[in-house]
Amino acid sequence: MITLLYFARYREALGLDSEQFSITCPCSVQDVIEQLKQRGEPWLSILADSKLMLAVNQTIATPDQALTDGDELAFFPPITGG
Amino acid sequence: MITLLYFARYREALGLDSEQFSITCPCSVQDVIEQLKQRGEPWLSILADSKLMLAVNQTIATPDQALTDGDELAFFPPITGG
Amino acid sequence: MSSLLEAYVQTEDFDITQEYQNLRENNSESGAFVSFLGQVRDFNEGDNVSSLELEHYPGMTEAVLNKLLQEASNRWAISRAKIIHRVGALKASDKIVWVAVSSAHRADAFAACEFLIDALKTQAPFWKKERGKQGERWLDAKDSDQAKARQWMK
Amino acid sequence: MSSLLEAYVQTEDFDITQEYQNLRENNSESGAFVSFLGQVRDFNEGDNVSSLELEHYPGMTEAVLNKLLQEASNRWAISRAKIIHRVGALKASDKIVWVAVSSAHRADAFAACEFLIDALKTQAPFWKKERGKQGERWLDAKDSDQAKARQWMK
Repeated sequence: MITLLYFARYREALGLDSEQFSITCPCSVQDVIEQLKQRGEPWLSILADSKLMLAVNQTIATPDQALTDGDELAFFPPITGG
Repeated sequence: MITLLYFARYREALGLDSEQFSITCPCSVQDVIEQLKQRGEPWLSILADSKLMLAVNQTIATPDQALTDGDELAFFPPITGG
Repeated sequence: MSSLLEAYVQTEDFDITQEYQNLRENNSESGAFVSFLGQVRDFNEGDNVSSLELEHYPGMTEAVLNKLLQEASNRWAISRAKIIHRVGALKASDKIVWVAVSSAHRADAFAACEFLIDALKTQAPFWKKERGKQGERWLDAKDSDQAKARQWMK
Repeated sequence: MSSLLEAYVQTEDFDITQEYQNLRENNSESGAFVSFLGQVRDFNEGDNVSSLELEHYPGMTEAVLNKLLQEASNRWAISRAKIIHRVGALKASDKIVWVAVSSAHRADAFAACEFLIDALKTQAPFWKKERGKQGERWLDAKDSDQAKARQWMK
Protein backbone atom coordinates (compact mmCIF):
# COMPACT_ATOMS: atom_id res chain seq x y z
CA MET A 1 0.00 0.00 0.00
CA ILE A 2 1.26 3.50 -0.86
CA THR A 3 -0.21 6.95 -0.19
CA LEU A 4 -1.19 9.15 -3.13
CA LEU A 5 -1.35 12.92 -2.61
CA TYR A 6 -2.90 15.53 -4.91
CA PHE A 7 -2.30 19.27 -4.67
CA ALA A 8 -3.67 22.59 -5.95
CA ARG A 9 -5.66 22.41 -9.21
CA TYR A 10 -5.39 18.61 -9.32
CA ARG A 11 -6.75 18.28 -5.80
CA GLU A 12 -9.67 20.53 -6.76
CA ALA A 13 -10.37 18.77 -10.06
CA LEU A 14 -10.40 15.37 -8.35
CA GLY A 15 -12.17 16.53 -5.20
CA LEU A 16 -9.57 14.46 -3.37
CA ASP A 17 -6.39 15.30 -1.49
CA SER A 18 -5.11 11.81 -0.66
CA GLU A 19 -5.88 8.14 -0.91
CA GLN A 20 -4.37 4.77 -0.11
CA PHE A 21 -3.42 2.77 -3.19
CA SER A 22 -2.47 -0.91 -3.55
CA ILE A 23 0.64 -1.76 -5.50
CA THR A 24 2.19 -5.08 -6.47
CA CYS A 25 5.97 -4.86 -6.31
CA PRO A 26 8.11 -4.46 -8.32
CA CYS A 27 6.30 -1.38 -9.57
CA SER A 28 7.23 2.11 -10.86
CA VAL A 29 5.50 5.49 -10.73
CA GLN A 30 4.56 4.92 -14.39
CA ASP A 31 2.71 1.72 -13.45
CA VAL A 32 0.62 3.63 -10.91
CA ILE A 33 -0.10 6.34 -13.49
CA GLU A 34 -1.36 3.71 -15.97
CA GLN A 35 -3.68 2.19 -13.41
CA LEU A 36 -5.05 5.62 -12.41
CA LYS A 37 -5.71 6.49 -16.08
CA GLN A 38 -8.08 3.55 -16.28
CA ARG A 39 -10.39 5.45 -13.93
CA GLY A 40 -11.17 7.83 -16.85
CA GLU A 41 -11.73 11.57 -16.37
CA PRO A 42 -10.63 13.75 -14.63
CA TRP A 43 -7.63 11.43 -14.01
CA LEU A 44 -6.88 11.08 -17.71
CA SER A 45 -6.50 14.84 -18.26
CA ILE A 46 -4.47 15.40 -15.13
CA LEU A 47 -2.06 12.55 -15.77
CA ALA A 48 -1.67 13.67 -19.41
CA ASP A 49 -0.80 17.23 -18.31
CA SER A 50 2.63 17.99 -19.73
CA LYS A 51 3.33 20.13 -16.66
CA LEU A 52 2.55 17.38 -14.14
CA MET A 53 5.17 17.14 -11.38
CA LEU A 54 5.84 14.11 -9.19
CA ALA A 55 7.44 13.59 -5.82
CA VAL A 56 8.22 10.29 -4.14
CA ASN A 57 8.71 10.54 -0.39
CA GLN A 58 8.83 14.34 -0.71
CA THR A 59 11.60 14.42 -3.30
CA ILE A 60 11.00 15.37 -6.95
CA ALA A 61 10.89 12.18 -9.02
CA THR A 62 10.46 10.92 -12.58
CA PRO A 63 7.97 8.27 -13.80
CA ASP A 64 10.63 5.56 -13.99
CA GLN A 65 11.24 5.65 -10.26
CA ALA A 66 10.56 2.37 -8.44
CA LEU A 67 8.10 2.31 -5.55
CA THR A 68 7.99 0.20 -2.45
CA ASP A 69 5.35 -0.43 0.16
CA GLY A 70 4.72 2.60 2.40
CA ASP A 71 5.93 5.18 -0.13
CA GLU A 72 4.27 8.56 -0.54
CA LEU A 73 3.63 9.57 -4.16
CA ALA A 74 2.49 13.15 -4.79
CA PHE A 75 1.06 14.70 -7.99
CA PHE A 76 1.14 18.47 -8.37
CA PRO A 77 1.25 21.27 -10.94
CA PRO A 78 4.29 23.56 -11.34
CA ILE A 79 5.21 25.53 -8.26
CA THR A 80 4.01 29.14 -7.89
CA GLY A 81 5.07 30.22 -4.40
CA GLY A 82 7.26 33.02 -3.17
CA MET B 1 39.93 83.26 -6.07
CA ILE B 2 38.94 79.59 -5.67
CA THR B 3 38.17 77.46 -2.61
CA LEU B 4 40.42 74.50 -1.80
CA LEU B 5 39.03 71.68 0.35
CA TYR B 6 40.93 68.85 2.05
CA PHE B 7 39.38 65.70 3.46
CA ALA B 8 40.18 62.74 5.70
CA ARG B 9 43.89 61.86 6.08
CA TYR B 10 44.93 64.87 3.96
CA ARG B 11 42.91 67.24 6.14
CA GLU B 12 44.56 65.73 9.22
CA ALA B 13 48.09 65.82 7.76
CA LEU B 14 47.67 69.47 6.73
CA GLY B 15 45.75 70.51 9.84
CA LEU B 16 43.52 72.38 7.42
CA ASP B 17 40.10 71.70 5.95
CA SER B 18 39.76 74.60 3.53
CA GLU B 19 41.41 77.77 2.27
CA GLN B 20 40.91 80.51 -0.30
CA PHE B 21 43.45 80.41 -3.11
CA SER B 22 44.31 83.02 -5.74
CA ILE B 23 44.49 81.90 -9.35
CA THR B 24 45.39 83.71 -12.54
CA CYS B 25 43.21 82.53 -15.40
CA PRO B 26 43.61 80.64 -17.64
CA CYS B 27 44.65 77.97 -15.16
CA SER B 28 44.21 74.22 -14.68
CA VAL B 29 44.05 71.98 -11.63
CA GLN B 30 47.63 70.95 -12.44
CA ASP B 31 48.77 74.60 -12.17
CA VAL B 32 47.29 74.81 -8.68
CA ILE B 33 48.96 71.55 -7.69
CA GLU B 34 52.37 72.88 -8.85
CA GLN B 35 51.97 76.03 -6.79
CA LEU B 36 50.90 74.07 -3.70
CA LYS B 37 53.94 71.77 -4.04
CA GLN B 38 56.18 74.80 -3.63
CA ARG B 39 54.96 74.99 -0.04
CA GLY B 40 57.04 71.85 0.69
CA GLU B 41 55.92 69.14 3.14
CA PRO B 42 53.33 67.85 3.90
CA TRP B 43 51.89 69.23 0.62
CA LEU B 44 54.55 67.50 -1.46
CA SER B 45 53.75 64.02 -0.15
CA ILE B 46 50.00 64.48 -0.38
CA LEU B 47 50.06 65.82 -3.92
CA ALA B 48 52.44 63.05 -4.98
CA ASP B 49 50.11 60.37 -3.56
CA SER B 50 49.20 58.09 -6.47
CA LYS B 51 45.79 57.58 -4.89
CA LEU B 52 44.95 61.30 -4.70
CA MET B 53 41.43 62.07 -5.94
CA LEU B 54 40.18 65.46 -7.16
CA ALA B 55 36.78 67.04 -7.49
CA VAL B 56 35.96 70.36 -9.11
CA ASN B 57 32.64 71.82 -8.05
CA GLN B 58 31.75 68.50 -6.41
CA THR B 59 32.35 66.39 -9.51
CA ILE B 60 35.31 64.00 -9.86
CA ALA B 61 37.94 65.69 -12.06
CA THR B 62 41.37 65.13 -13.60
CA PRO B 63 44.44 67.46 -13.34
CA ASP B 64 43.94 68.86 -16.85
CA GLN B 65 40.59 70.40 -15.96
CA ALA B 66 40.44 74.20 -16.38
CA LEU B 67 39.44 76.33 -13.39
CA THR B 68 37.61 79.65 -13.21
CA ASP B 69 37.09 82.17 -10.48
CA GLY B 70 34.77 80.92 -7.73
CA ASP B 71 35.40 77.21 -8.35
CA GLU B 72 35.64 74.67 -5.54
CA LEU B 73 38.62 72.29 -5.81
CA ALA B 74 38.70 69.33 -3.40
CA PHE B 75 41.55 66.91 -2.63
CA PHE B 76 40.77 63.59 -1.00
CA PRO B 77 41.96 59.99 -0.65
CA PRO B 78 40.04 57.03 -2.10
CA ILE B 79 36.53 56.63 -0.79
CA THR B 80 35.85 54.16 2.02
CA GLY B 81 32.19 54.66 2.91
CA GLY B 82 29.21 52.32 2.95
CA MET C 1 32.06 27.65 10.11
CA SER C 2 28.48 26.55 10.55
CA SER C 3 25.75 29.05 9.80
CA LEU C 4 22.53 29.59 11.69
CA LEU C 5 19.86 28.51 9.21
CA GLU C 6 16.11 28.60 9.82
CA ALA C 7 12.98 28.00 7.74
CA TYR C 8 9.36 28.50 8.80
CA VAL C 9 6.09 27.85 6.98
CA GLN C 10 3.21 29.48 8.81
CA THR C 11 -0.24 31.04 8.47
CA GLU C 12 0.59 33.86 10.92
CA ASP C 13 2.09 37.15 9.82
CA PHE C 14 5.68 37.96 10.80
CA ASP C 15 7.21 41.09 12.24
CA ILE C 16 10.05 42.70 10.30
CA THR C 17 11.26 44.59 13.38
CA GLN C 18 11.57 41.33 15.28
CA GLU C 19 13.27 39.64 12.34
CA TYR C 20 15.93 42.35 12.11
CA GLN C 21 16.44 42.20 15.86
CA ASN C 22 17.00 38.44 15.76
CA LEU C 23 19.22 38.70 12.71
CA ARG C 24 21.51 41.33 14.24
CA GLU C 25 21.58 40.04 17.83
CA ASN C 26 25.05 38.79 18.82
CA ASN C 27 26.05 39.10 15.18
CA SER C 28 28.53 41.97 15.20
CA GLU C 29 31.02 40.00 13.09
CA SER C 30 28.54 40.41 10.20
CA GLY C 31 28.69 43.77 8.46
CA ALA C 32 26.15 43.07 5.72
CA PHE C 33 22.46 42.21 5.96
CA VAL C 34 20.37 41.64 2.84
CA SER C 35 16.68 40.93 3.02
CA PHE C 36 13.94 40.19 0.53
CA LEU C 37 10.26 40.77 1.30
CA GLY C 38 7.58 39.55 -1.09
CA GLN C 39 4.06 40.88 -0.66
CA VAL C 40 0.73 40.30 -2.42
CA ARG C 41 0.50 42.71 -5.35
CA ASP C 42 -2.89 44.20 -6.06
CA PHE C 43 -2.39 43.70 -9.78
CA ASN C 44 -1.04 40.60 -11.46
CA GLU C 45 -0.93 40.30 -15.23
CA GLY C 46 -3.58 42.98 -15.61
CA ASP C 47 -6.19 41.53 -13.28
CA ASN C 48 -7.29 43.10 -10.05
CA VAL C 49 -6.31 40.74 -7.28
CA SER C 50 -8.25 41.05 -4.05
CA SER C 51 -6.99 37.96 -2.27
CA LEU C 52 -4.77 34.94 -2.52
CA GLU C 53 -4.93 31.41 -1.18
CA LEU C 54 -1.58 29.73 -0.63
CA GLU C 55 -1.43 25.94 -0.48
CA HIS C 56 1.68 23.88 0.22
CA TYR C 57 2.89 20.30 0.68
CA PRO C 58 3.55 20.02 4.43
CA GLY C 59 6.77 18.19 5.14
CA MET C 60 8.21 18.47 1.66
CA THR C 61 8.13 22.28 1.81
CA GLU C 62 10.18 22.43 5.00
CA ALA C 63 12.58 19.79 3.66
CA VAL C 64 13.16 21.76 0.45
CA LEU C 65 13.64 25.07 2.28
CA ASN C 66 16.18 23.53 4.64
CA LYS C 67 18.01 21.92 1.72
CA LEU C 68 18.19 25.30 -0.07
CA LEU C 69 19.48 27.03 3.07
CA GLN C 70 22.17 24.37 3.40
CA GLU C 71 23.11 24.81 -0.25
CA ALA C 72 23.35 28.60 0.17
CA SER C 73 25.54 28.13 3.24
CA ASN C 74 27.83 25.79 1.29
CA ARG C 75 28.17 28.12 -1.68
CA TRP C 76 28.58 31.47 0.09
CA ALA C 77 30.22 32.73 3.30
CA ILE C 78 27.07 33.55 5.24
CA SER C 79 26.64 33.70 9.01
CA ARG C 80 22.83 33.46 9.20
CA ALA C 81 19.92 32.89 6.84
CA LYS C 82 16.22 32.68 7.53
CA ILE C 83 13.20 32.01 5.35
CA ILE C 84 9.61 32.58 6.41
CA HIS C 85 6.82 31.67 3.98
CA ARG C 86 3.17 32.16 4.76
CA VAL C 87 0.34 29.87 3.67
CA GLY C 88 -3.46 30.17 3.80
CA ALA C 89 -5.57 33.22 2.97
CA LEU C 90 -3.74 36.47 2.15
CA LYS C 91 -4.98 39.80 0.82
CA ALA C 92 -3.39 42.63 -1.18
CA SER C 93 -0.29 44.08 0.55
CA ASP C 94 -0.02 41.16 2.96
CA LYS C 95 3.48 39.82 3.39
CA ILE C 96 4.07 36.44 1.73
CA VAL C 97 7.72 35.62 2.07
CA TRP C 98 10.82 36.82 3.92
CA VAL C 99 14.41 35.86 3.14
CA ALA C 100 17.13 37.44 5.25
CA VAL C 101 20.86 36.74 5.11
CA SER C 102 23.81 38.10 7.06
CA SER C 103 27.46 37.89 6.11
CA ALA C 104 30.79 39.54 6.71
CA HIS C 105 30.72 40.49 3.01
CA ARG C 106 27.87 42.07 1.10
CA ALA C 107 28.39 40.20 -2.18
CA ASP C 108 27.82 36.88 -0.38
CA ALA C 109 24.73 38.20 1.37
CA PHE C 110 23.22 39.47 -1.90
CA ALA C 111 23.99 36.29 -3.83
CA ALA C 112 22.69 33.95 -1.12
CA CYS C 113 19.50 35.97 -0.61
CA GLU C 114 18.68 36.15 -4.32
CA PHE C 115 19.55 32.47 -4.82
CA LEU C 116 17.22 31.48 -1.98
CA ILE C 117 14.19 33.34 -3.30
CA ASP C 118 14.84 32.27 -6.91
CA ALA C 119 15.29 28.63 -5.94
CA LEU C 120 12.31 28.69 -3.57
CA LYS C 121 10.10 29.99 -6.40
CA THR C 122 10.69 26.88 -8.51
CA GLN C 123 11.53 24.16 -5.99
CA ALA C 124 9.49 24.66 -2.81
CA PRO C 125 6.00 23.20 -3.25
CA PHE C 126 3.72 26.20 -2.80
CA TRP C 127 0.76 27.02 -5.04
CA LYS C 128 -1.13 30.28 -5.33
CA LYS C 129 -4.79 30.72 -6.17
CA GLU C 130 -5.89 34.28 -6.88
CA ARG C 131 -9.32 35.68 -6.24
CA GLY C 132 -10.33 38.88 -8.04
CA LYS C 133 -13.12 40.45 -10.05
CA GLN C 134 -12.71 37.70 -12.67
CA GLY C 135 -13.24 34.98 -10.06
CA GLU C 136 -10.71 32.38 -8.92
CA ARG C 137 -7.74 30.98 -10.76
CA TRP C 138 -4.67 28.94 -9.97
CA LEU C 139 -1.59 30.82 -11.08
CA ASP C 140 0.57 29.42 -13.86
CA ALA C 141 4.27 29.04 -13.23
CA LYS C 142 6.28 31.79 -14.92
CA ASP C 143 8.94 30.95 -17.49
CA SER C 144 10.96 33.89 -16.13
CA ASP C 145 11.12 32.12 -12.74
CA GLN C 146 12.45 28.97 -14.37
CA ALA C 147 15.06 31.01 -16.23
CA LYS C 148 16.19 32.76 -13.03
CA ALA C 149 16.49 29.46 -11.19
CA ARG C 150 18.61 28.00 -14.00
CA GLN C 151 21.11 30.85 -13.71
CA TRP C 152 22.18 29.50 -10.32
CA MET C 153 22.89 25.99 -11.67
CA LYS C 154 26.50 26.62 -12.59
CA MET D 1 7.02 56.06 -14.76
CA SER D 2 8.90 58.21 -12.28
CA SER D 3 10.25 56.57 -9.15
CA LEU D 4 10.29 57.96 -5.64
CA LEU D 5 14.00 58.44 -4.90
CA GLU D 6 15.45 59.71 -1.62
CA ALA D 7 18.93 60.11 -0.14
CA TYR D 8 19.85 61.22 3.38
CA VAL D 9 23.21 61.81 5.03
CA GLN D 10 22.80 62.15 8.78
CA THR D 11 24.43 61.69 12.16
CA GLU D 12 21.22 60.29 13.74
CA ASP D 13 20.38 56.62 13.72
CA PHE D 14 17.48 55.40 11.57
CA ASP D 15 14.63 53.07 12.39
CA ILE D 16 14.23 49.99 10.17
CA THR D 17 10.60 49.55 11.22
CA GLN D 18 9.83 53.09 10.09
CA GLU D 19 11.77 52.58 6.86
CA TYR D 20 9.80 49.47 5.95
CA GLN D 21 6.55 51.25 6.78
CA ASN D 22 7.40 54.18 4.49
CA LEU D 23 8.62 51.85 1.76
CA ARG D 24 5.44 49.75 1.75
CA GLU D 25 2.89 52.51 2.34
CA ASN D 26 0.64 53.07 -0.70
CA ASN D 27 2.92 50.76 -2.63
CA SER D 28 0.79 47.68 -3.22
CA GLU D 29 1.74 47.59 -6.91
CA SER D 30 5.23 46.55 -5.76
CA GLY D 31 5.59 42.90 -4.90
CA ALA D 32 9.33 42.89 -4.17
CA PHE D 33 11.33 44.76 -1.53
CA VAL D 34 15.09 44.33 -1.24
CA SER D 35 17.09 46.06 1.43
CA PHE D 36 20.72 46.26 2.40
CA LEU D 37 21.90 47.18 5.89
CA GLY D 38 25.55 47.82 6.60
CA GLN D 39 26.72 47.92 10.21
CA VAL D 40 30.02 48.48 11.97
CA ARG D 41 31.78 45.15 12.28
CA ASP D 42 33.73 44.52 15.45
CA PHE D 43 36.56 42.98 13.51
CA ASN D 44 38.07 44.40 10.34
CA GLU D 45 41.13 42.83 8.79
CA GLY D 46 42.08 41.16 12.05
CA ASP D 47 42.00 44.22 14.26
CA ASN D 48 39.55 44.75 17.04
CA VAL D 49 37.48 47.78 16.10
CA SER D 50 35.85 49.62 18.95
CA SER D 51 34.63 52.70 17.09
CA LEU D 52 34.52 54.44 13.78
CA GLU D 53 34.53 58.06 12.66
CA LEU D 54 32.80 58.76 9.37
CA GLU D 55 33.68 61.92 7.48
CA HIS D 56 32.07 63.09 4.25
CA TYR D 57 32.07 65.93 1.73
CA PRO D 58 28.82 67.79 2.38
CA GLY D 59 27.09 68.75 -0.83
CA MET D 60 29.02 66.41 -3.09
CA THR D 61 27.86 63.36 -1.11
CA GLU D 62 24.19 64.19 -1.57
CA ALA D 63 24.74 65.04 -5.25
CA VAL D 64 26.45 61.69 -5.90
CA LEU D 65 23.79 59.69 -4.03
CA ASN D 66 21.00 61.40 -5.98
CA LYS D 67 22.83 60.81 -9.27
CA LEU D 68 23.22 57.10 -8.41
CA LEU D 69 19.53 56.81 -7.49
CA GLN D 70 18.60 58.40 -10.81
CA GLU D 71 20.89 56.02 -12.65
CA ALA D 72 19.35 53.01 -10.86
CA SER D 73 15.89 54.25 -11.76
CA ASN D 74 16.90 54.61 -15.42
CA ARG D 75 18.45 51.14 -15.60
CA TRP D 76 15.86 49.10 -13.71
CA ALA D 77 12.09 49.13 -13.26
CA ILE D 78 11.94 50.25 -9.65
CA SER D 79 9.11 52.09 -7.91
CA ARG D 80 11.03 53.46 -4.91
CA ALA D 81 14.61 53.64 -3.69
CA LYS D 82 16.07 55.19 -0.58
CA ILE D 83 19.59 55.56 0.76
CA ILE D 84 20.47 56.61 4.29
CA HIS D 85 24.13 57.00 5.22
CA ARG D 86 25.29 58.00 8.66
CA VAL D 87 28.31 60.17 9.43
CA GLY D 88 30.13 61.06 12.65
CA ALA D 89 31.04 58.74 15.51
CA LEU D 90 29.80 55.15 15.35
CA LYS D 91 30.56 52.12 17.46
CA ALA D 92 30.54 48.34 16.84
CA SER D 93 27.10 47.06 15.69
CA ASP D 94 25.85 50.58 14.91
CA LYS D 95 24.05 50.91 11.61
CA ILE D 96 26.04 52.74 8.93
CA VAL D 97 24.07 52.56 5.72
CA TRP D 98 20.63 51.56 4.47
CA VAL D 99 19.64 50.96 0.86
CA ALA D 100 16.05 49.90 0.19
CA VAL D 101 14.41 49.35 -3.19
CA SER D 102 10.90 48.33 -4.21
CA SER D 103 9.79 47.00 -7.56
CA ALA D 104 7.09 44.96 -9.23
CA HIS D 105 9.83 42.43 -10.03
CA ARG D 106 12.41 41.02 -7.67
CA ALA D 107 15.29 40.83 -10.14
CA ASP D 108 15.11 44.61 -10.65
CA ALA D 109 14.93 45.24 -6.91
CA PHE D 110 17.99 43.04 -6.25
CA ALA D 111 20.05 44.53 -9.09
CA ALA D 112 19.23 48.15 -8.22
CA CYS D 113 19.93 47.63 -4.51
CA GLU D 114 23.28 45.92 -5.08
CA PHE D 115 24.28 48.48 -7.73
CA LEU D 116 23.51 51.33 -5.33
CA ILE D 117 25.62 50.02 -2.47
CA ASP D 118 28.48 48.97 -4.80
CA ALA D 119 28.51 52.35 -6.57
CA LEU D 120 28.17 54.26 -3.30
CA LYS D 121 31.23 52.46 -1.93
CA THR D 122 33.50 53.85 -4.64
CA GLN D 123 31.80 57.09 -5.72
CA ALA D 124 30.18 58.76 -2.72
CA PRO D 125 32.79 60.76 -0.77
CA PHE D 126 32.76 59.12 2.66
CA TRP D 127 35.87 58.21 4.63
CA LYS D 128 36.18 55.90 7.62
CA LYS D 129 38.63 56.19 10.45
CA GLU D 130 38.79 53.22 12.79
CA ARG D 131 39.70 53.32 16.44
CA GLY D 132 40.76 50.11 18.13
CA LYS D 133 43.38 48.62 20.42
CA GLN D 134 46.04 49.53 17.85
CA GLY D 135 45.03 53.20 17.87
CA GLU D 136 43.52 55.17 15.04
CA ARG D 137 43.82 54.59 11.31
CA TRP D 138 42.13 55.79 8.15
CA LEU D 139 40.86 52.81 6.20
CA ASP D 140 42.35 52.04 2.81
CA ALA D 141 40.01 51.60 -0.13
CA LYS D 142 39.50 47.95 -1.03
CA ASP D 143 40.41 46.63 -4.45
CA SER D 144 37.41 44.30 -4.18
CA ASP D 145 35.13 47.34 -3.95
CA GLN D 146 36.63 48.79 -7.12
CA ALA D 147 36.17 45.46 -8.88
CA LYS D 148 32.51 45.23 -7.82
CA ALA D 149 31.83 48.77 -8.99
CA ARG D 150 33.37 48.03 -12.38
CA GLN D 151 31.00 45.09 -12.91
CA TRP D 152 28.11 47.55 -13.22
CA MET D 153 29.81 49.58 -15.97
CA LYS D 154 28.48 47.54 -18.85
